[in-house]
Parts: sequence; C-alpha cells; structure tokens
Amino acid sequence: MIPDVDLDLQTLFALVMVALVLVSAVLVLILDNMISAVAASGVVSLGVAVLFVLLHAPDVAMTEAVVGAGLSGVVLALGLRRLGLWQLDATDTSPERRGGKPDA
Amino acid sequence: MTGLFSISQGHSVLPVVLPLLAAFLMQPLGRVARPLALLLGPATLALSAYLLIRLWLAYGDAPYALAIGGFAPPLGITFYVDRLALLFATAVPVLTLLFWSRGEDDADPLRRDAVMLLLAAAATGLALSGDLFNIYVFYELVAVASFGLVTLRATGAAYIATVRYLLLSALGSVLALVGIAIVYLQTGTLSLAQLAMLAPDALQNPLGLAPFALLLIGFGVKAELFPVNTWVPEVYATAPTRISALLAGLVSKLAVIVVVRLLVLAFDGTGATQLMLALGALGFVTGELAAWRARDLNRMLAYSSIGQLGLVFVGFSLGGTAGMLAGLALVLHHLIIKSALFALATRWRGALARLTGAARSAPVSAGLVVLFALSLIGVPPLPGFWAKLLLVLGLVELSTPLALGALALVLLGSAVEANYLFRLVVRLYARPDDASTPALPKPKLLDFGVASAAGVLLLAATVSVVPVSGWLRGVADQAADRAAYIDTVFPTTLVQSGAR
Amino acid sequence: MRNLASLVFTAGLAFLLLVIAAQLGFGEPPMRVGGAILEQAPAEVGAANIVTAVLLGYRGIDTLGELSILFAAATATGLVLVRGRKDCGHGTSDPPGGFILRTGADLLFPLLLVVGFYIILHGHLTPGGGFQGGVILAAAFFVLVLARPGADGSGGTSHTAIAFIEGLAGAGFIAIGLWSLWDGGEFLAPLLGKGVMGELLSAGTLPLLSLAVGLKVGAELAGLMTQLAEQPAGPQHPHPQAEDRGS
Amino acid sequence: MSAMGPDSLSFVVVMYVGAFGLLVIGAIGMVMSNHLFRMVLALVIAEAGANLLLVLSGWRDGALAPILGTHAADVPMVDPVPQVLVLTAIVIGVGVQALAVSVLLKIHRIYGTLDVRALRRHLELDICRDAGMAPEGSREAPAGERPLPPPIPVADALRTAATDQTGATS
Repeated sequence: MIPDVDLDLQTLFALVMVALVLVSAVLVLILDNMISAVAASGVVSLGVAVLFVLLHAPDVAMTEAVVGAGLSGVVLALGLRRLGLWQLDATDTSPERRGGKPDA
Repeated sequence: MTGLFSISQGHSVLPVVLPLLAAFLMQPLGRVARPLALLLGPATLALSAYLLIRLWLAYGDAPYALAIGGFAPPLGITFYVDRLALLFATAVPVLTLLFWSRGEDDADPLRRDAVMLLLAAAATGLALSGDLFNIYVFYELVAVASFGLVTLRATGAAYIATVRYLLLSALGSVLALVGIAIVYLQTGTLSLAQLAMLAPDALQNPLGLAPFALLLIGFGVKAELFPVNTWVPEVYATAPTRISALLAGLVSKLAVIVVVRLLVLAFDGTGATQLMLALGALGFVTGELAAWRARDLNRMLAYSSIGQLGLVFVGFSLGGTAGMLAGLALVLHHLIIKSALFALATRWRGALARLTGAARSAPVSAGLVVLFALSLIGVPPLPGFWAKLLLVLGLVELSTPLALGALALVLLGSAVEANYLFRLVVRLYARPDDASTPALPKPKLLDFGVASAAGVLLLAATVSVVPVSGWLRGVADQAADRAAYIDTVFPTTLVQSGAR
Repeated sequence: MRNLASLVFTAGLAFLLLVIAAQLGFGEPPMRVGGAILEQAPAEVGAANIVTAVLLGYRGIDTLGELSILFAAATATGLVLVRGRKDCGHGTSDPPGGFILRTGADLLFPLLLVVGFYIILHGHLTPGGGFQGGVILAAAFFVLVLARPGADGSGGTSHTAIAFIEGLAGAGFIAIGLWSLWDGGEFLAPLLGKGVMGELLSAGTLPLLSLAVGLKVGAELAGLMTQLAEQPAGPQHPHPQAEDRGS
Repeated sequence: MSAMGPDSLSFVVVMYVGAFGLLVIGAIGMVMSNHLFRMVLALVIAEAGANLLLVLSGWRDGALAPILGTHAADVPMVDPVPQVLVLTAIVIGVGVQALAVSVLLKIHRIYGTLDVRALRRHLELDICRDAGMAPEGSREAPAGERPLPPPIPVADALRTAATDQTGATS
C-alpha cells in the first residue's frame, strides 16, 4: 500500500468520480442537444455504478450499470428517435427541435 | 383449496397474492380462453373479499402479526392485521368489484383488467403491511397501476394529465426514498414495530421531523395533500369516471392510513402533528375555494375531494384516540360519499350548466345528491355532522394557536362548501327554460346501485349512530395503541425482551 | 409564478438536506437488522450471496411487489402504445442495421444469452441475480430487433411468446411461494433444503426464484423495448384539434 | 483532514456530497425545466442520487462486500439490506421511465410539442371542450363571471334563478 498519504488513493478516486458525476448531471440539464443530454445521463449512471463498487455493493453496481446505462439509455434513445428530437448536427436549432433549454 | 374450509392466519397474505397471480395469468389465459380471462378478475376479487371476511370473523377481535416467509419480525417482513387494517383491506376488493369497468370503452380489456388487479393487490398490501420499505413498494405499485388506468380514455388531455401526475409522483417517491434512507441510518431497521420502540431516542427532532416531512410529501401525492395535489383536478377530469371514483374514494384513503400509521408509531413526538395540521387546513381551504370556482362536475368533485382529505389530515393530526376517531369517521364518511358522487358522475359528467333541471329526469339521483350534499356540509342528523363535530371539538380541546387558526379555516371552508353544494342542488331543481336541453344519458344499473347503496348506508348510519360510533371507537382505540402494536409483533416474553 | 414556486421548493429541499447532512452519523450505521442478517443468513437461507438471500428470502414479498411494478409498467406501456398501432399506416423510419450491426448481433446474441443465464443461475453465489440477468436477456433479444427491424419494426419477436413466458414465470414465482404456504409453512418460506454453501444447487428454492424473476424481467423488458421500437416516428399531424378525442 | 486509515472520514463526506448533489440537481432539473423529456432525464438523476444515499446508509468503515467466499469469513461486512432496497428502487425507476417515455410519445404525436406551458394550455382547452363548455376566460364565459346570481328570497327563487342562469351561460 502507498504510505498513508494525507488523501489516500480511494478517497482521491472517489473525489474524481463524484466530480465527474456531478458535472455530467449538470450537463444533462444544460446541453441543448437532446442526444448529448441522454449520453450525459448514461455517464451519470455509469459513474454512480463505479461509486457503488467503491461502496462495496457489487450487486447494486451491476444493476445500476446494466439497467441505468444500458436499458434506460436504450429506452430514452428510442424515445428520442420517435419524438423526432434525434438530430445529430447542431445546425437545426429551431426551438422545438432543440427541446427548449430551461430558463435558469 | 384449504382456504375455503379452515382459515388460518397464514392466509391473510392471500388477498395480496391472489390478485397478483390473476394479473400475471391474465395475458396467457387471454390467448387461450378469452371469456374465462375476462371473468378471472372479478372472481379473484370475490375470493379475496371472501377470505378477508372469513379472517375478520375468525380473528377480528385481537390484532395479530404475520411473518412473511417465516422469518422472525425485525429481519423479515411482517403483515400487521388489526381491525383498521382488515376494514380497509376488505373495502379494497369490494369497491374494486363495484367500480370494475366491463370492457365497454377500451381497446384492450385484458391489460386493463390486469392493471386493475395489480391496483387492488397493492391497495390491500398497503392496508396490511407492517414494514416501511414494503409500504413504499406497494405504494409505488399503486402509483404505476394508476398511471396505466388514467390513460384509458386515450385523449390528448388524458396523456398530458398522466405525465404531469407521473412526474410529480416520481419526485415524491424519490423524496420518500430519501426519508427511508435517513430513518434506516438512524434506527437501522425497517420494521414499524421496532421503529416504534426505537423512535423516542433515535428519531429526535431535527432528524425526526425531516424524515417525516419527506415521507409525508412522498406519500402525500396519492393522499392529495396540499402542496403536491395539483394533479388531482386534471387526472379526475380526464380519467374514466369509474377509475376516478376508485382513486378518489379508496386509494387516497389508504395513503392517508399509511401516513397515520407512521405518525402514530414512529413520529408522534416530533412536531409532525403540527405540520400535518397546517398542511391539512391549507389543503381544505384551497380545495373548497377551487371547487367553488369549478364549472364542470368532475373537477368540482376532484377539488371537493382535495378539501375533504385536507379535513381528514386535520382530523388525524389531533393526536391520540380522539384524533384517530375523528379522522377515521371523516375518512369512512368521505369514502362512502365520494365513491357515490363519482358513481353518479359517470352519468352527469360534463359542464354543470348541462345539469339544469336534471331532477326532472332523474328524481332519485337528485335526491341522493341532496342527501350527500347535506351530509358533506354536516347537517345534524347525518353522520357527516358527527364527524365534523368530533373534529371541531378536538380542535377546540387542543386550542393551540395553530389549532384555533385551523378551526377558523375549517369553518370558513365549510361555508364555501355549503355555498357551492347548495348552488348545485338549486341548479338540479331549477326549471330548464328551453326544453331542448339534451336528455341526460340513462344511468347504468350498477353505478346507480352503488349510489343508492351508499345512500342507504348513510341513512342506516344516521339511524344507528350510537352502535356505529361505539364500534368505530373500538377500531380507533386499537389503531392508536402503540404499546399493543409493539407487543403483538414482538411478544415480549421475559427472555426476548432483553435481546431486542 | 411557477419558477418562484419551484425556486422555493428547491431552496427548501436543499436546506432540509443540509440540516439532515449536519446531523447524520456518517459511516457508523447501527447495523441492527443488517448485523443480525449477516450472522443468520448463511444458516437460515444458505446462500453465499447474502444480498440475494435478503432479496429472495427475508424480503421475498418486496421482490414480488417489485416484479409486479415492472409488470404494471410494461402492461401500462402496452395500454398506451398498442392503441396507436391501428392508425399507423407506414412502418418505422429506422433503416435496417448495417452490416456491422447485423454480424455483431448474430455474434452477440448467443454470448448475451449465456451471460444472462449464467448471472441468473449463479445469483445466490456471486453478485448478480434475477434482475441483472433478466435485463441482459432482454438486451440479447433486442439486439436482434435493432439489427433486423423487419417491416413493422418488431424484428419478428412474437408478442404471444413474450406474453406466455412473462405470465408463466410470474405465476411460477407465486406458485413456489404458495407451495410453501400449502404444506404448512409461511408464504415464500425457503424450501428444498440448503445444500452445501457455494454449490450451484444450494440455498433451496432461491435459484428457482431467481430463474422465475430473470425470465419474467427478460420477457417483459424485451416486449417493452420492442413496443417502443414499433412506434411510427415523429408527429404524423402537427397539431390536430380534432384528432381522436377519445371514445 | 485526518487520514484515519484507507477509508477515512473524508471518503464518506465525498460520497454524501455526491449523493446530495445529485438529488438537488435532479430536483432543480425536474422543477425548473420546460421540456418534458428533460424532466424525465432530471428524474433519472434524482433517482440515482437517492439510490446512492440509500447504499451509503449501509456503508461501514473498513467493511467488505456481503458476499461469502470472496474474502475471509470473519471480516466485517457492509449492511446488505440497503443494497436490496436499492436493487428494487433502480428497477422501479426504469419501469416508471419507460412508461413516461411512451406517454411522451403519444403526447408528441397528438400535440406535436413537448413544451410544458403549451401543453398546460392544451390540457385546459381539451378538458373544457370534453366537458362541453366554453374555455375559462374566453369571450363566452369571462373568468370573473359567476354562474348564478346571488340568492334572492325563496318565494320566487326557482323561477328567477332559472331565467337568470340560462341568460348568463347560454
């Protein structure tokens, strides 16, 4: 084990993951393009799955990864496709297509 | 089936499990023998009603705890069956049968019947369960089942109302989950009985009121509590009227009973009653004022149900046996009247202006509306008066500034309620000048039957006030007794009391 | 006004959480029920994975309730979406999967099935269980739908087969519970002896319950995703006031 | 920050900050956003936060995963019960999300928009038309108008009430 540095490895790793999760959570609300918002919500799920591994909860980590990133990502992406919000290029920015940003 | 002959306490889990089994088998059976599948629902509900009545007769007097899976109480999940639980558990299959929609307006009766069975099973589970997270799971099942049922009319408005209701309920559930996490971190247990034992020292105030507030908001969505009941008018106006009757009449009451169990068992010392009193009074006033402005029957009934449930919360927040009795009287009174009014609304749905002179074509229904209106307002001989009297006496007895403020709001709200109910009655008996008003559709026999049965029940209760209130007092005493709850779940023989 | 109300709500929530955070005992849970379960689970239920022991043993009716919630969601989705199939003339707008997706799907399908069933059947030994395995099975079937949507976008998944598997698996779960109630025990009490800890055939009826949960969750979610895939794309008519105003 | 062994207090503080942060961000997103699909995404985040908080309530300093066989038998283990609760909560969340997306599909097909404010107006209009009455505040029934005049002496109340009403609401 690395000598007991003030901030041990696990807390550092937890800090990085929590920061990643919080940033991508904010991104979900801010990003205009709905596809990237769904992708960001997938990142949140995966980040939380990693946090569950750190908390010694392997069952929950597996469920969160499979169900959170996999299944809900597929369901949300299918929903986007059917809602017609699936536009990859940012050129098409009519408010309805963009999905309307929350007015902060 | 041994259930038909010798009933045992172990069978009290069947009224929850059999409807689930029927719901699962609905789709496969539908593809094999469709007419049989359409009968499966009512048959299962009749069977579970029969089982519950047998249980009531056999074990009705003393409450008992049933450990699911045979695991001892604090580890496994327990069902706590006392008179209050049996009363509401029996009401679920009966009312679901009464409001069972028989495939006349839906494209997919099999799926609708399956979701109705899930709603009935979960509502029975809510009444019986004695474990915090188990109550959350059954509450969530009630919520998801009601999302499915509310969209049955397949109109655009129904979908919008459903998605707003879904998001509000999901947010409430997240908050309830946070409340459960805090309770678990503080006490380390989910069994309500052990919570009742640990609450005085573990759930002290900043961490007593906070989880209760979160759980109250979470469970308050279905109980139409003040801040989270914005979904009620939209959903009851766009859902099939029978489903609205079931949701308003029965399911909201079960959510209230769950909140009251939590209050009595785990959170009674933490200022939770003041919070409930305030929210209840606010809900009552806003509900009645909004009902006064409503211009179509379904939304008027929806707002009046918000108001009445606010009153129920005020009743239960009086605390002790008096509060439990007042709340219970109001809950049962509202359950009978709102179900009957919505049963009538299946025919009189639509703008109030359309009902001008309806008494001419439907004298009995109009008479029933008058009876229900009088009882809702609280005119002396009718049971509504006794329920409200208990409430007012309780508030006066409490006489804290908050209670007196709530009393003022209750009286103000009752005046507004009297105004819009009498306005409806006057409209019913007014003479329509242009004879061309479209004749109202003929009532369906079952809906009319439900309304008249409720009317008869109300009159019977009016006549026999003393025995009914005596019986109700027994139920209230048993429900408000924390020590009895703990003793039933953990029979404190000398050896065990040390270990807990 | 709406944003003011929402601001007040979020400020209230944040304050409530701060009050709670300040008071919470970090990192020292009382371990009252948890500790007792950690000691008694290997003896009473005999599963190596204590989380599955709690999931299907101590809190079995929670899992049954949770299974019904997923069933309710899938059935409600069916109620909402199936109604639209009558009025959608053209199929979905998704092009059939490209070469990479098709070959990938053919390769992945057997692997996903094996992984899915492995996780279901080893639920009581290693991390995993009915739910995770069921979702993987659903993903296995849905990959085929994505690769070859077919005319109506359902990729040939027959909803009757899904309905049968879903119904019978759920009924199987309850039948196992009723079986123990039938011969004198309590609903969902563990049966069939504990076997040797760590063996595949150990922990009594837990593997059977995991299998029932896995099949049901798999069939349900595959059906749910296929229904979503079968929906026609985009608004067919911009904003019809007179669209079907309901029956 | 005192480093009391590998899983020191700061590890838990970081985790709690993450859980509460996700919760507040999710709640803000649900309450403030104007697009229904974004509210569903915010719901996903709020649920992830609540699940993280629930697992945290069972975490013990220096304890390992509750799976026998992967470590020595007498090592302290983490509390398994919150993990079971979270397993259930995650799958409930997915079920509700799938239902929400399918209802959003139908709304988009009927109204062509997912903006919350526009849909609330549609909802009000549809309910009023479904009930067969003029929408609130429209020309036929201005918002302030009360359907019935104040009660007049009972003697001729019925006759005058009837005439006033039909005049006001037709």
